[in-house]
Amino acid sequence: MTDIAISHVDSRQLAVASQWQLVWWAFKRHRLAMAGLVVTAFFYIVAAAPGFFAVNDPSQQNARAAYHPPQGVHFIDLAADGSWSVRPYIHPYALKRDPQTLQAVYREDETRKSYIRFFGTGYAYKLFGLFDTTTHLIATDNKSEPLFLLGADRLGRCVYSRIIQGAQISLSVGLAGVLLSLTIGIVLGGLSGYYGGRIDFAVQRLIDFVLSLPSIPIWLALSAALPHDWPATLNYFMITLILSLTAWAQLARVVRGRFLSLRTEEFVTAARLDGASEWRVIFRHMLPSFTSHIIASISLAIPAMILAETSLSFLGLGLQPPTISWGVLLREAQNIRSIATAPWLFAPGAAVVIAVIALNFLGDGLRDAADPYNK
Amino acid sequence: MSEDIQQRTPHCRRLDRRSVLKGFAGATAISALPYAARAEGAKEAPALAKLVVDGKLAPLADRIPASPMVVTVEKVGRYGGALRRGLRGSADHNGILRMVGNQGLVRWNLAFTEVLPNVAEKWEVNADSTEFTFHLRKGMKWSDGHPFTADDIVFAIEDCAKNTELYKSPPTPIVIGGKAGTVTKIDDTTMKFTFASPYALFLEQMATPLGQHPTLFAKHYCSQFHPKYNPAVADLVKAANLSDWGTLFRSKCGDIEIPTRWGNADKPTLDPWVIKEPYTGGATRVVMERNPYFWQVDTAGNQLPYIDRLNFNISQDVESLMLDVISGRLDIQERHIDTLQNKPTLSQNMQKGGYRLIELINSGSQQVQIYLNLTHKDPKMREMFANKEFRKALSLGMNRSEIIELVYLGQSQPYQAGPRPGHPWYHATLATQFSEFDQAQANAILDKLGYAKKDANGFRLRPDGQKIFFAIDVIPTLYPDEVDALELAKRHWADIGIDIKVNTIERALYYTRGDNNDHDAAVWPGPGGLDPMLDPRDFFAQHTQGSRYAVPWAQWYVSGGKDGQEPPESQKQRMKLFDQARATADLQKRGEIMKQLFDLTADAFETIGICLAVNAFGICKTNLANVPAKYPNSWSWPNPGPALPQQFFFST
Amino acid sequence: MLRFIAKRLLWMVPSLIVVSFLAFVLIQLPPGDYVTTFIATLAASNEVVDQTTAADLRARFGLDQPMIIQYLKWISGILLHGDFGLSFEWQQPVSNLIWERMALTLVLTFSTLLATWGIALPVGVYSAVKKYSVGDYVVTFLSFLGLAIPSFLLALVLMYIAAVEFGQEVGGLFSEAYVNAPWSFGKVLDLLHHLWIPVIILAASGTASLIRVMRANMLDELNKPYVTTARAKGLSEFHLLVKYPLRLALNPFISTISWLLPNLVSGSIIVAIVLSLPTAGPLLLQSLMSQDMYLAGAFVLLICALTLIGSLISDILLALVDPRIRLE
Amino acid sequence: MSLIDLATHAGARSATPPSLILEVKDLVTHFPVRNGIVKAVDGVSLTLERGKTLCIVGESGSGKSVTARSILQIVDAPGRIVSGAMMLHRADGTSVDLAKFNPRGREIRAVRGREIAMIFQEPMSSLSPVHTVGDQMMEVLRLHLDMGKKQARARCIELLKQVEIPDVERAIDRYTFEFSGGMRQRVMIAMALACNPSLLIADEPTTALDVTTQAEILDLIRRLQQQHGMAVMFITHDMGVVAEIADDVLVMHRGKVMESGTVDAIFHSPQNDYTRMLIGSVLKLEQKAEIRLRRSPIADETLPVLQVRNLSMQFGSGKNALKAVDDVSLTVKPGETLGIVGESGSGKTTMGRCLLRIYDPSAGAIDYRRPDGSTLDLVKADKETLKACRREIRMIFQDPVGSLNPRMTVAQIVGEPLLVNRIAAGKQLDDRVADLLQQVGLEPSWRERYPHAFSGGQRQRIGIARAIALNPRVIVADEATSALDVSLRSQMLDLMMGLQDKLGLSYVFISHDIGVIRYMCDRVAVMYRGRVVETGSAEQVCNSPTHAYTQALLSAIPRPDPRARSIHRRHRYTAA
Repeated sequence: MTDIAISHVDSRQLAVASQWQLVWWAFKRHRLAMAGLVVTAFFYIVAAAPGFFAVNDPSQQNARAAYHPPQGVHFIDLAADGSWSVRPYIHPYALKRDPQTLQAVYREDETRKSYIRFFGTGYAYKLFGLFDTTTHLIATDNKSEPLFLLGADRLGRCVYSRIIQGAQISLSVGLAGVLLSLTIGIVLGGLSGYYGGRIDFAVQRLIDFVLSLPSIPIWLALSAALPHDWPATLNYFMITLILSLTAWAQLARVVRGRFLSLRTEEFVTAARLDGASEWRVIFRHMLPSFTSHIIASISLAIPAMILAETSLSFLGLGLQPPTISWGVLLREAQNIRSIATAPWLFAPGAAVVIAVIALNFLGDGLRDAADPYNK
Repeated sequence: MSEDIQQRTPHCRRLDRRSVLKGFAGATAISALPYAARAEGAKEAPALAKLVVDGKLAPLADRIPASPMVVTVEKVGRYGGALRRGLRGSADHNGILRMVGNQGLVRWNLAFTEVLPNVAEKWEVNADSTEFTFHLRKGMKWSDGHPFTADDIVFAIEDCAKNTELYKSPPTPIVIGGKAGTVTKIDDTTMKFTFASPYALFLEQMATPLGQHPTLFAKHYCSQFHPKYNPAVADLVKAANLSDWGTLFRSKCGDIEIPTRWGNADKPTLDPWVIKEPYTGGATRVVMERNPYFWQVDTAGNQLPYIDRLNFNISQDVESLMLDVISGRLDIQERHIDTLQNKPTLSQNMQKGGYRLIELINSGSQQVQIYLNLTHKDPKMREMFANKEFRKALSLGMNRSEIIELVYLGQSQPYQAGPRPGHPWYHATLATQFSEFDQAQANAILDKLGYAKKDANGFRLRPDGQKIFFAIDVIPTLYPDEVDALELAKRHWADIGIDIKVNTIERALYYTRGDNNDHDAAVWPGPGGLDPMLDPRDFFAQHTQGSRYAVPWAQWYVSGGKDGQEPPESQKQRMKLFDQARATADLQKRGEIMKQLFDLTADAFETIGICLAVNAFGICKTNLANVPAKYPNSWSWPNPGPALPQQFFFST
Repeated sequence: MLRFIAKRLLWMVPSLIVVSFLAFVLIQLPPGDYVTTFIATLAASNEVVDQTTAADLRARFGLDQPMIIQYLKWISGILLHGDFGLSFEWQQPVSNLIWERMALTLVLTFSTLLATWGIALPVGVYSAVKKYSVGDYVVTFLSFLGLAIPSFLLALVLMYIAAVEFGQEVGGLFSEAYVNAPWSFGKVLDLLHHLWIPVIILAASGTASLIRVMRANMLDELNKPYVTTARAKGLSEFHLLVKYPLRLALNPFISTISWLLPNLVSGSIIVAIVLSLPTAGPLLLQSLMSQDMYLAGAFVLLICALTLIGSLISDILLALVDPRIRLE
Repeated sequence: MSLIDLATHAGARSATPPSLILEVKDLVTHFPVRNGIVKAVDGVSLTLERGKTLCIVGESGSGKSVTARSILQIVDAPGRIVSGAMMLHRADGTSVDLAKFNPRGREIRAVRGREIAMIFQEPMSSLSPVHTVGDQMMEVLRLHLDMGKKQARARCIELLKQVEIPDVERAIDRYTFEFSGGMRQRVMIAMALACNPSLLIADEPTTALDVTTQAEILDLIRRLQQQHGMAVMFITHDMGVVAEIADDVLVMHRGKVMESGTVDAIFHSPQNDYTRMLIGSVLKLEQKAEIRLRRSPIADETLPVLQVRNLSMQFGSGKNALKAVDDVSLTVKPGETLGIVGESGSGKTTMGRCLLRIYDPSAGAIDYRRPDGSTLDLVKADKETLKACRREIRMIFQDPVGSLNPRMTVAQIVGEPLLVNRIAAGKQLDDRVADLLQQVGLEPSWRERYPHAFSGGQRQRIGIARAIALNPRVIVADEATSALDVSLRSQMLDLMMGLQDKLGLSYVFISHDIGVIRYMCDRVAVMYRGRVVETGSAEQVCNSPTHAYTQALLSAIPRPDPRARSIHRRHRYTAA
């Protein structure tokens, strides 16, 4: 039966609904997935323009703010005359260091206020790496009193801003890595799936071989092998490459399977009889019918990549500071000291978890909605 | 700082009063005691006493030497207990060495200023310090009860240390002027080291961990793996399916600094505790038990050690060591946890963990020594770095106090190089010149040097139009604090128009780059704060891996002018001076020579320092007694060894 | 069947050889060699290696020879007399080192496996049968959470809580008294008492993903006609569920065996390091980091072999449980 | 006889069992969907009597299966019984209302498989592939009659013997996929009869089977019904089958009962229009189509457009090679329709696909006469010529779903051949498509729609439009109508013949349905195991077949006339 699962849209729309509309309708019914989509979108927007969302320069150290705890934001502003208004502000914190334990103690200074502005001016940065600007989503009106929404790390760098900066790297590592492995996967998987025979056999062996490689040691060895005097960007690219090296085989398997099953579909035969060329058959007739599946598997592969990056960084083999990625941030938090005295350093962990969950939900929903025709 | 130590350590005299004869003095001062001890009959651990009663063990009198070494203890302790310490998963054998393996011919005093008798009861040194005659203790035994005599030392040096199949070249501590000394037996308890050229530092060398070959190999045991004594050794090698007898020998008798030293429970030693559960790849802990033949007693004549057993737990990850400390499962630990950043956490949990903090005086002099490569391969760079004014500008352009406050929690002071304040050889100029923060002057200098032109981002350009830029190698996994410090320095220097890259690299690469002289610049902690004679790498190009501002010069020096590059005059002078100093036994004179050397160093100003090497700290259970409140933290003074763990004891 | 197995076994030989070479190259890739790493490690606790000994070591380990020679020496050693060589660091035969760790690794992996399946199976079935119910959403969310939390993070936090808040002894699998004690009831108890933290952490992500797999499989099977047939027979829902869809949904599970074997060694590396478990993982990492060639090489080789054998076994098992594969 | 003894249990059959077994009154079953509810069964009432067969007929979506499943309360989620009563009268005189039972409860479970058994359409997927036949059968026995293992096994063997499974002793431990479709259906039946149910519900049990197998199964059911004296509720869309076996008939359409009565009444004096239409369209396929009556016969001397000579095609190689097409020779003349008839596995589809070189024949020749009169051998044709020929020889596929790319609009699908052959583009293409749609009787304005918006019949028309887009000369139609409801078939065939006259097409018409062949084809080739056993004019082959197999095949086809029940008189063909 091919009664479309989506019966809640009126039939006239339905009649002219393309695959993507159908997918979208099916997807919309999946509440968690929708949530995932929204969150993911938000994350990637942030990652696109970290400067705008950041509060302080992520690599700006501050001698007076080492292990600065997260600041409580006050919303009701009581004026001296007793009148009040809703206007977010913070009390700056004052640092005292215990001479014996060297423990830094921050005390909220009730006497002073610094107000929070939206679209206020802050440090200068390049929006999308293009235009210089100083406008930020959030800024304090008093530059000398930095705002630490999520506290500061051991060098007094704003954790919040660093997470946002890190999103750029970590999220794109996932994306780049997956896209990379996808291209390999599609080309090889497609070849072996479409032509079969010898090619198929060869590719199959290759896939088996790659899958038989233990990913963790490979990662370790490869990333240990990276010349560390390479620029951060190149280094970053290599890491993604390494990650995708082990990931493509899985995708290739999926693609191959799809191709094999599609090859026997009657509409493909029909297309061939219509006189469509091999390429047209593949790209016009076969590919569209599993792009949705591929997208689904991508969105499921990205979180794996992100986690892999953090794990590598945790072992000190991933990206190296001063590059900021969630993995790097977590590595810096990887110690009892942080858990005991500065738990807010684990905020990047939360970011990772949220992002990964969101992506997983998204991917799950996509997978369910991927094929609207056989329901 | 070394004064405050001396207040705490009565039995230690001022450095300069040391004399060639102090060996006797030291010995006589305490040689009366053992007889006293003997008179009232030395005491031993209950466990051993029982064995003796059961006849399973010889009586104490036959186990310890006629004149055991008497350790002056703060409190006379009680026997018993097991002391827990932590090791890291890999290559942490020295964690054991530091605790028990310090039984050389001689040892350091607590202040790290003086050499005291140890295995050797006393010694004489001839006038030009080429002959050292050591007197061993009569009736001293290996941990298996076999007598320890001069033959063992002859075997250890002549047959092993100088055996080219075992050591391609003999270990440096017994080498001077490229020639290894020779040991000759005089009688069972007397033997003599003879050197081709004067070797005044020999005693100090013998007190360091690397100087312990003489007492490392028990002839009666190790000779069975030595072809000279056991022609059938080939079969043993085959049996163990190993490649050569050298490997076999090492796996059985170990060497100073390799894991297998602690991997063989059968190997006799002179250590206070002996291996019960060896340190192997699969081990999750190492257990050592008291050596019933240990040759030291306390002032009351009790045989040491007090503590029955040592448990070393092996953790894969340093973090779990921290946990063990916090939850009070380690009795004394400084290794792997002593970074300043840990201090707040550790001091917070003192109650919970039931421990106190002990201060570890850093034996180094500089926390973050910046080595610009004065012998850079690129002539342009070389010219720039080689210019003292340039280095001066960099030094002035650095806001040291901010770095100290931020990275070192305010626990240090601006510093350049040289012996630490309080050390008799402290050199004010060398220590503090150009360490103030003066951007204006720095800029002025740089302008004058012809780097006035700047690019769009405000970075200075070299006359050839190249931006002034260099990378500083640093190992983040090893010295995270240095990375942070440099990140700050980078900002400070950006303000004076100098662009650098903090080149965080993995350690093996760090070494390769250094060895091939590929680096622009590098950082490393500057040693020589308490032991300027032992590690003078920052005072002149002496260490082929350490003196990173001019590795080729160091190679030139070490190879006696064969490889490397010929250094400038000032360096050559310092090299001469150092060789003189090494040959000078009289500390007074030696001090004067070193003074000249430091003057030259200060004048040359080759390395840029940031701040005085920061004291580390360790933890120690509150019920663990006789642990000094502070002691040096050094490899040459392999803490806590020289603080004599054998006389630590559990008060409750 | 036998021909199939034989063919697969034959395939393993070349791939293993390639892998071994690959492994060797990979380990050599990083700058420097074992000795530099060794020196560097000591330097970490500012300890100095006598400058002359460095060169000495190199010569002794044959690190001064070209890589290909080293490789040939090693591989021929393995092929000719099963000798995997000597670990540079420990001066012990590699095989001993690895086996020393295996026992506990096995214990850990299998208890983890039990936990994983014990939870994943019922929960997966539940959320499939109760598709889109509240329970299903909760399960789904939790399982995704499990997938999302980096294991090392979980490990560190759990460890801290257990150690500091509850005073539970973490790290290692035994307490002082039992480490080298012979196996006894007490020791087993002690082991169990230490096992739970690592098991929880290790099981977390595995369980999560298995729940997803199980759920998907069940959903596929649940609306197959034979389920209706069974229902029409008058079977009770539970009985029917267990006998038919579950039975078929299990087949994909069997393929998990193929990753199970290699995980014995490499799976729990990171967690094992954080919790400093005496399993094979940390040793592997050490050897890779310290470029302890032969040890690392042997490990990688072992893991690959296990992967291949694992997938072979799972294929055979699959054929055994599924007559369709067996008979066609 | 022994069955009954075995089945005997407390309070079993009283002396005179009631003839009435099940009364369904105003059954209503709903499927809630997002935007409302689908009334799958809308007030159906029926009665079932001992020893009688009630046939429920209706086209797809008429709700006949749901009715059946409602009785056992095994309607797939989210469907549920809204109202109505289903009184089950037990042998001991008691009666219960099945509708009152909780679908997961014990009571209804006691009824399922025990008193009311059911068999399904898909014998392949309705049995678990990983459990042995015996396992699945014994389950029922042990569940309802709590028999021991041995006893149950013995009973299974007996049952399997009854349903004529050969070599029972071994068969019982086999897996279902080791059986042919017919055998599986027999197993299903045996399983259903295990506890001597008083009612057997058969949901399209023969639809997936060949006519000969179907006849066997029908026989079997009939015989067992007599033995066990049970009531049978037989759901089918095949009027022939109805006429063959039914005592009473119930015609359903869109969930409602259109008409019910005795089989004779329904066939010979249908009251309801829908019933009439249904019967009409069935009877229509019983003779030659009018259109063809009007045609002038094709002159013998006209040269064939397609001549297939000794064509062979085999799958695989070595010992497990399968000769799908074995030395087949055929000719197709311009404007004529050649039917290829045969049962599944006879190689007719492979044959058709060879004609277009979808498969490469392993031997033989396919001589194709180009418009210019030149002939070429398609088997040897190179890529280019082949491409050219494929414009002139087109194909219509069996599956109206699978053969249309769901991700392309109708315009794209129909336009594809024109586009890739650079015949038309842009506006011109658009007009051509519109025109084509009109020709196949589809609203041109629908061309922006996607296949999923069309019914089965409409989709097949799209398929035809695509086939004729290039003005072909030959069209290979593979089971073009078998997926369609009977009422649509004749329309579809008429359409095709209309086009044939208009465009001077020749058809190679592949089907398993003799009715369709008779209606549509000029000449027929009967295929059996890859070989052509008989060729001749449609009339001759359909009315006086010469080959034994053809005779057997024809005799197995149920006639849509209850007064001429024939298949029990059929003769079987055993390959020489």
